[in-house]
Amino acid sequence: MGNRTFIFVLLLITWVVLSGQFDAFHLALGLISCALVTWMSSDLLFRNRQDSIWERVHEGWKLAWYFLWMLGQIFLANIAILKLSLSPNAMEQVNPSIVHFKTKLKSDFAKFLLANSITLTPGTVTIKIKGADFYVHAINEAAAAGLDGEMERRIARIYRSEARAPEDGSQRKGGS
Amino acid sequence: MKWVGLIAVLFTGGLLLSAMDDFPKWGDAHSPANASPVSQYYIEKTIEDSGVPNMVTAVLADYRGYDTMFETVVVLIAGIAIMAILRVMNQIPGGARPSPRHEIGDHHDIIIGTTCRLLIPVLQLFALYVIAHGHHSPGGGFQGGVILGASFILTAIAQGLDPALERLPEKSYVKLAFAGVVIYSGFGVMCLLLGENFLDYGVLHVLLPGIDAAEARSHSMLGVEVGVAFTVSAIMFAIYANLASKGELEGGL
Amino acid sequence: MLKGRRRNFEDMIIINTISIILILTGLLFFFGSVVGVLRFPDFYTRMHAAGKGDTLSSLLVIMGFAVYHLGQIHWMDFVWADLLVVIKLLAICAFIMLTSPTATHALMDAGYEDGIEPLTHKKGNALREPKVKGRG
Amino acid sequence: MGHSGKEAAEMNAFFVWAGIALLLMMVPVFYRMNIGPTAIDRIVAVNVIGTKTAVLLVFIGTIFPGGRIEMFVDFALAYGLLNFIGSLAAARFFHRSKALGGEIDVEGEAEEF
Repeated sequence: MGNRTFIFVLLLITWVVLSGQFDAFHLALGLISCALVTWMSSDLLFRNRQDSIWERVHEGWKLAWYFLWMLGQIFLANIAILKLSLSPNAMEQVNPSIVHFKTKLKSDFAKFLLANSITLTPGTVTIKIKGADFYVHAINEAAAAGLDGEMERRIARIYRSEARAPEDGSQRKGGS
Repeated sequence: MKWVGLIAVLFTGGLLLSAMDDFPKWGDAHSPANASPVSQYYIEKTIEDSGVPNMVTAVLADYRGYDTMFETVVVLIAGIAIMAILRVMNQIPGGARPSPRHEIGDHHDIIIGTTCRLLIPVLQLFALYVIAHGHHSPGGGFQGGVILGASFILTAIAQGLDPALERLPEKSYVKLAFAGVVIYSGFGVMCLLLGENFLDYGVLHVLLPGIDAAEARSHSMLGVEVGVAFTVSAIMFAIYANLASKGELEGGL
Repeated sequence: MLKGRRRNFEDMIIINTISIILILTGLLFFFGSVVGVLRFPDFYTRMHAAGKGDTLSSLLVIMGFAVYHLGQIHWMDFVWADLLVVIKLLAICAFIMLTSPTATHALMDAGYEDGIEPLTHKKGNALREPKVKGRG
Repeated sequence: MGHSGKEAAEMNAFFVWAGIALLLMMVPVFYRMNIGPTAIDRIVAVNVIGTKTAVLLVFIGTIFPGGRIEMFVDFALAYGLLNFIGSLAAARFFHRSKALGGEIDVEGEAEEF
């Protein structure tokens, strides 16, 4: 029940940001809408129902720092793309390959985070995830060498559940 | 074929361009649309009549309520026609290609699944916001309904058609689509019962204590928009579900 | 009061300059992604340009607008609606961060499943041996 | 608030020109959309144009007379959403197109599009 209330409050905040109207009529509409959405799809927003709300907030905080670091990486990625697309001998520098590696991350959400981070960082795009196997398209050798697990370690540090033994890894699905 | 198409497009485009001269000037105060007393009335009296800041919504749901009601009916009929045609095609031997079944492979993609999982509730809230704020900002039943329908379609894309249909089964979406039209026309019938013209919402203020005729119009517009949104979102999803699975409502894209 | 107004004016210039810089950088990256989409040799490399370029450049441009609209807020007679616009713009940023890589991945995966042969020079294809030749 | 009209006008002019630049950047992408070579290339091009359009809506909202930016932010959000759903649905379709019987040829014949 705590989860539903949390989701309801989150949705209500979103509603106020969207609406920008603070009279009773619109706020009442907001309450109805949020209740409706909570009823329709509150099972979607959080998969992991075991974590307490504080744990979630803490994870969210660490996630925010991770995003700041990501933003820098995205910037580097774009400078690389810009250089590559504007350099006159771009075709010599493009040497694509599909790289395979195994991840130690267990939860779906962490894998999702890793995959999207790979997609946003220089020269690599995730093509497929099959279980723990990642297949990544790298634009050249330098990009492929960049997949050294730094990102994975950072993501593993966000989630307490990732540090645990794998025996309960199967039920524990994505956090935040 | 390509050339025939090109020639047809160029010909039609040329015709349209040549007709451009006959248009009134941009922002011309004396163009037929602007000089007509009807539009003058809308511009001057909307706030007074219904207290709705967004004039377009007032015209759509109140002054020209008949039009919008039957637009909703058209949407409903289009959806029903698609369902019916695909069903019939399935019964004719060789009429439809075999539907894609589950052997297509696992549908689960972690990345798409997680993104959609995070996105769908926000999307639904956004849709309801668009519906509810139809009289303040651009929005209303059709737009919000499309976004709401898109959120159901997103469920189907992310998790497969079968889980999506578990959430919103065929029975429910057909009921929802009809409920929309019933809500809309119900407002009209209520006006009739209270002794006014069909869809003349002003009289509805007797049902809710403490509001005047203008407020009654404003609230009825919201109710009507909700009806439109029901129909549009249900039909959006119905069309997707039926087309994606060739009318069989299982497997699918 | 006059001093305060002068301060405000200088702040304005700084804020506008930041927003101009952000928008111009965004446009530059947009340009990079457009050139990449046109020049790169195969579908996968084009996808790199399209996916990454669009994410950051939209992010930067919209951030630029968020900064600009933050500067437009009248703090003297503050209304929440002005600030909410900025928050909404930031929400669009978050939305782009979430959806753009997903769309990139989805299109790339679709292309792969569809049998577009990736251009691989040396390291080869870890996913599987080359499929149908001559596609893509 | 202490900003002069001149300053605002200059910013406006900048936004107009930046918006035009963004609009012009869509034109080369149309070329990619036209030549393909595969259907998914075209979808990628459409997706790129769609992203730019969503950003362009924010430009238009800022230079819109009367300053109804909050309106256009909603448009941009809705457009971005539908663009995302569109490319996702297209991706799904091509993901499955082989399994659907393989009669959808992605070689990108002009007749098909």
